[in-house]
Amino acid sequence: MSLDTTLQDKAFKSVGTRPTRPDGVDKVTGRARYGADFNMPGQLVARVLRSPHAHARIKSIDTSKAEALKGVKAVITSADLPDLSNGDEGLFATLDNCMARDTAKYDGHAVAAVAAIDEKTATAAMKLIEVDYEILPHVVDVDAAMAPDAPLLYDTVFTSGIEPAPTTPSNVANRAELGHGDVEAGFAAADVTVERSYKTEQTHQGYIEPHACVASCNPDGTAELWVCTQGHFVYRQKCAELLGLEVSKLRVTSSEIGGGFGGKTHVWAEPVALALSRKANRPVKLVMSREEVFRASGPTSATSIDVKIGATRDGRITAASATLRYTNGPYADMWAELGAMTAFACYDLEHVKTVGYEVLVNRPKVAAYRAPSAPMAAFAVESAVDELAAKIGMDAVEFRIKNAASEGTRSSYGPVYGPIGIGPTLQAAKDHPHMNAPLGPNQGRGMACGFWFNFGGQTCSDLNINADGTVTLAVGTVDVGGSRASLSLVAAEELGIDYQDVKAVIADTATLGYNDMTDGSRGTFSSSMATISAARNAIQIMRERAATMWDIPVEDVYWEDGHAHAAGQNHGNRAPLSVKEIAAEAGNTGGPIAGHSELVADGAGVSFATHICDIEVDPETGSSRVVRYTVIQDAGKAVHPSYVEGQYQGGATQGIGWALNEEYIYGADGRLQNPGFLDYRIPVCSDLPMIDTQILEIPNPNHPYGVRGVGETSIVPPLAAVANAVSNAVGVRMSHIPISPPRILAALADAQDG
Amino acid sequence: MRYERPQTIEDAAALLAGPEAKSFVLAGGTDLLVRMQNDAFEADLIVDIKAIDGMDAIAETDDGFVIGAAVPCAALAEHASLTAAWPGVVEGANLIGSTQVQGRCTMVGNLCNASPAADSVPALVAADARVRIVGPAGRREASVLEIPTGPGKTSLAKGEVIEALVLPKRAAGSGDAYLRFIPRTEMDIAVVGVGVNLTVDEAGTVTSARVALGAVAATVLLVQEAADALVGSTLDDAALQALAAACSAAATPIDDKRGTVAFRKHVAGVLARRAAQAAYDRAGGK
Amino acid sequence: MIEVKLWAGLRPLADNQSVVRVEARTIREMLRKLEERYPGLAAPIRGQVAVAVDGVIYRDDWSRELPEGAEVMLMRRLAGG
Amino acid sequence: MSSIAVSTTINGDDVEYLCQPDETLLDVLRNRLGLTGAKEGCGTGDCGACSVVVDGRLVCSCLVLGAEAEGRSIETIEGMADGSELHPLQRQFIEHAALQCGICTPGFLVAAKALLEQNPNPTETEIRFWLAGNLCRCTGYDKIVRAVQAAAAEMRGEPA
Repeated sequence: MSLDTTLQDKAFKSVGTRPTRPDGVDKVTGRARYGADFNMPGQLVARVLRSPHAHARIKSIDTSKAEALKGVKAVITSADLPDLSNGDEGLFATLDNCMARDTAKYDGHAVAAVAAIDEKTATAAMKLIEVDYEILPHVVDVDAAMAPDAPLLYDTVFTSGIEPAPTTPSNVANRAELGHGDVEAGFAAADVTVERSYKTEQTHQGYIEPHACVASCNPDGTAELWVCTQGHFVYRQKCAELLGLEVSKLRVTSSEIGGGFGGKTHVWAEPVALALSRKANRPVKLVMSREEVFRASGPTSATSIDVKIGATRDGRITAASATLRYTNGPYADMWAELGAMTAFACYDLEHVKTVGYEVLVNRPKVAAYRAPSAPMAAFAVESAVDELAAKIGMDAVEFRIKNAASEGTRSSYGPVYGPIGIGPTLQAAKDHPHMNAPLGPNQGRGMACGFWFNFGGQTCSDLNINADGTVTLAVGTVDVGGSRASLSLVAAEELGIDYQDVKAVIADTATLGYNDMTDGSRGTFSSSMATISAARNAIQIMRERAATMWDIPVEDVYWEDGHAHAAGQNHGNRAPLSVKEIAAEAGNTGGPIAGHSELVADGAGVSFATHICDIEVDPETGSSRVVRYTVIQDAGKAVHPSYVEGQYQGGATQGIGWALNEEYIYGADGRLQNPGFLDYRIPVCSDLPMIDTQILEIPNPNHPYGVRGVGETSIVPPLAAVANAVSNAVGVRMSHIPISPPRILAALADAQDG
Repeated sequence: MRYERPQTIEDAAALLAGPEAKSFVLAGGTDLLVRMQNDAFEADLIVDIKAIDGMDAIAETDDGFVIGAAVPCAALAEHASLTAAWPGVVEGANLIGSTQVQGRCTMVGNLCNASPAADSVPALVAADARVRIVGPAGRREASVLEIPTGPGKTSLAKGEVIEALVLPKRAAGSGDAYLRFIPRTEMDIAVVGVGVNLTVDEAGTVTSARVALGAVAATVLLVQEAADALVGSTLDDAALQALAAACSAAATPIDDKRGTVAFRKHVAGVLARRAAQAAYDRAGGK
Repeated sequence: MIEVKLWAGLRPLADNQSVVRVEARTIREMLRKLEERYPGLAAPIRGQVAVAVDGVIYRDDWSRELPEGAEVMLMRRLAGG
Repeated sequence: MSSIAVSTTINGDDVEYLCQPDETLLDVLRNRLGLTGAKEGCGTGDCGACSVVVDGRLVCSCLVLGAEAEGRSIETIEGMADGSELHPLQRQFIEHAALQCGICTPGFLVAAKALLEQNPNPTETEIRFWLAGNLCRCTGYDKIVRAVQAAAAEMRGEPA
């Protein structure tokens, strides 16, 4: 990487201000085009037939009646998406999830699809497809799936990560162990120990825009895909691999995206739309219904977690351990291991051990959801930490401050930390007026910490200096929450020009080099690095052009405040040249001026947050209401503080919903009972108070401006903060999320009986 | 499928009595259009009754209020004397769905959808409201309680359509209230709903009462034991406890995605107490 | 000489060692040498690993130089939302 | 199933279209009239992203049949700005960063405008309950509520 990422000690002019976003007017006037807002000539409409069974062998599929229906242009099954994975298990899982092969593995699993001239015809055709299922026993609960007599999803899965390898198959795909020290010795040294089991239910990212795409395959092998995605380059790669297309011939354009939170990092319907288009030789539009979104895309894991933590009477943790069991859906991944890595990341522990089990169940394939796997682990650990603090009679914040990780601490997932923000967020919480505000009747206060890694990745940007001196910034990381504004600020900062003179756009896959997805809180972190690099390259060219215009050596030209300056005694009286003046002469000084950048933006700083939550509980009904909420999080450097606050507030709210009401509810038949926004209860406007935020800026030493990712960490603490608040309000430890009214009321009744 | 917009209620009834097997009345459409989203839903005929004269009117008569079948719930709260007379009925109706749904949904639709959890029905049952029905055999009246016969089922015969809802005139010293429990603050289906309507004398003694429970049985329940607990009392703690016990005992809910049996039975009693207190206060009981 | 710590899942592929010593100046050189010595590591190195160097996680930047005495760990490559 | 001819008014303009009897107003707006500002988040009236105003009442266009628009007056997000002049709500949403992904924004704006026309000085609680049928998954609603408050103050002529 050519970019010097050394942290600059500089006063910012643009970065840190709050200008309006470049896509604002389009979005408030209804002109912005999302996934379903695009059409192509001759476009067909697709519908996907989905399994009504949680687990069933597909004995046969008869599509003849559907194909015979007038207006139907293509019907596909797995035969039209042949296995090209060549031993790549991850790719095969993606393929099988997009279109079931021999077995349907969950309620909602795609088994066939239709493209027809309109939706009505497509729906009629879909209902004419005859699938002969042999219903198989199913399992959806994480603990039930681990039982020795559980129905098996596969008889070929033998838990990896265990020595010696098991000889009988199970639903546990992998066991992963992390940690350091000797936890048994650590527990022996403890005066007080807390040990408890926790459960969390499965939640969905709940983005308001359902998955939507328009696919168009041409007979010459070229293809176009318009799609709402967090990463159009990744979608291009996956679709090309799954369909056997040449990457260069598949052009993917990312629409405006109506939320993703990890759920739009995985392909679901896009390969199906392309396969339909290839068969029908017409463009195909595929828009999932809300029910399909819930049944067949993106949920996170349901979990079952045991935590044990010991401490001395003076408040020092001596050892901590956790066993984490995460559902993966039908395909093995690393969700429990991620939970195991993050579980104790906030603390400085001499002895720590975490074990993660990846559990296969008849639920949809788990997708990343904002700091994937961390919120559930934090719920369990932060609940136990609170309980332990109470047991030794220490204030919950003090106890955490005493045990917080800091620079030089060996993290529970292995590496030693550089400068980190957990201590400062805790100190800020301690000092925050919220922490000492009086509570009303039936109210409880809880606080909790959270951690997320953040990461960077492959990034490519173009920065074009236009003839009038304005700047077009083309980036390849999808803007999901205002990053075009942030990146324009960064370009303006580096070039020394006005924010208003920069226009950032998201380029399609044919017009820019590869970019990783907007995930892992990497969008602004990575693309700001690429933007800085591109700007510096453009400045280099502008210095050369100024030198040409002045007819002096380029070494004598330096860049400052958006102008080329002639340095030294010989050229001292030349008036500086602005970007505008240099751009105006570009045609005669060497042609267009642009800065390009291709880099790997590694070195994303880890991120910590501390949340404070006040809850009021109605002891007669178990109803609960968040009455005050504060988020304190380290941003490294907040490029556009309004959108940083927005990330904090949005993450907190998703976490509050997860904690209190959201859950996948399955019937005894293994079918999802609440695939809609009526009964999958995400927070509504009247459920919440204002969400206060406090941005801390502990610079990331690996970014020129100190930026850290900010998008994900904010969803990590709320489950625990809410649980601690409710537990404090009702005097009963709440260990099962969501903490719904029936669970609160049942806990109160148990406490009374006990 | 056909869409028809008749000009008279008789034409609407005639259309509904026609040969089509699956006919539906469209007023607010907030239940019907949701059902239409389902791939399994089929309809032969939809009869939009909103073009019929008077369907969207609220009339105050000597006997009470006549509310057209197509009056959106949002319009109820805008009617001052209706709200003053029947605050519980209006608050029940106004709890159905969002602001957007309020702009379309109707109490008659809520009734005919026959969901056990319908928010407007317990208060209407408590109010002893009646409906005017037009059908092939002419006109008839029925009490609201008689209309739903089970989840999704009504006692209306083929070709019958409800024209209006009738709320009786209020005796002096009367008040009503409706409370429901939902996990969120809005946008939920009632887990339990309680409507209480009562009249008090000048001494603050309850002289008559009706208590109705929603979402705890296949249809809304009118609980006589609950009313008996209130009548003759000044809503003292003992009366409220007896009321709560009667409601919890009368509730025969199921475990489902929205709540458990134990939760619903308990909360039915809690909400009954609170609703009774609100109705009593409105009646001028203190 | 760099000491490379392996996560538990990799150890069976590297003669059950948790720490492997290699002479390497960059991440790339280190990974190449690990792969040469333990061919079983080739598959995870292609796509499953990230490298933590003194606490900073590198997923793709294999040109990163390894300072003398640096703490180097192979970690699972993360997913994000 | 034969199509129905509908004459209606949309954002002040006379509009005629043909639609199927079971087609929603949302589908008509989006697929027949090219007015894609109203979004389909659920199709069942639970998210508010398709909010429009019909004869002065705020509704979800996914819960209205296209055929029902006959003779009515419909307002959509596309008619909210006055030429190049954004409505105060639109401007305040941008200035308050009240949108992140923006998919729910048209619905929120249409709903908030209906609120302020009926209640020019709503409390925070009134705003929150009025907007409870509009789901936002990005913002946590904080900045949305503040933007509505700011727009309301501006429309009342109060200094910012």
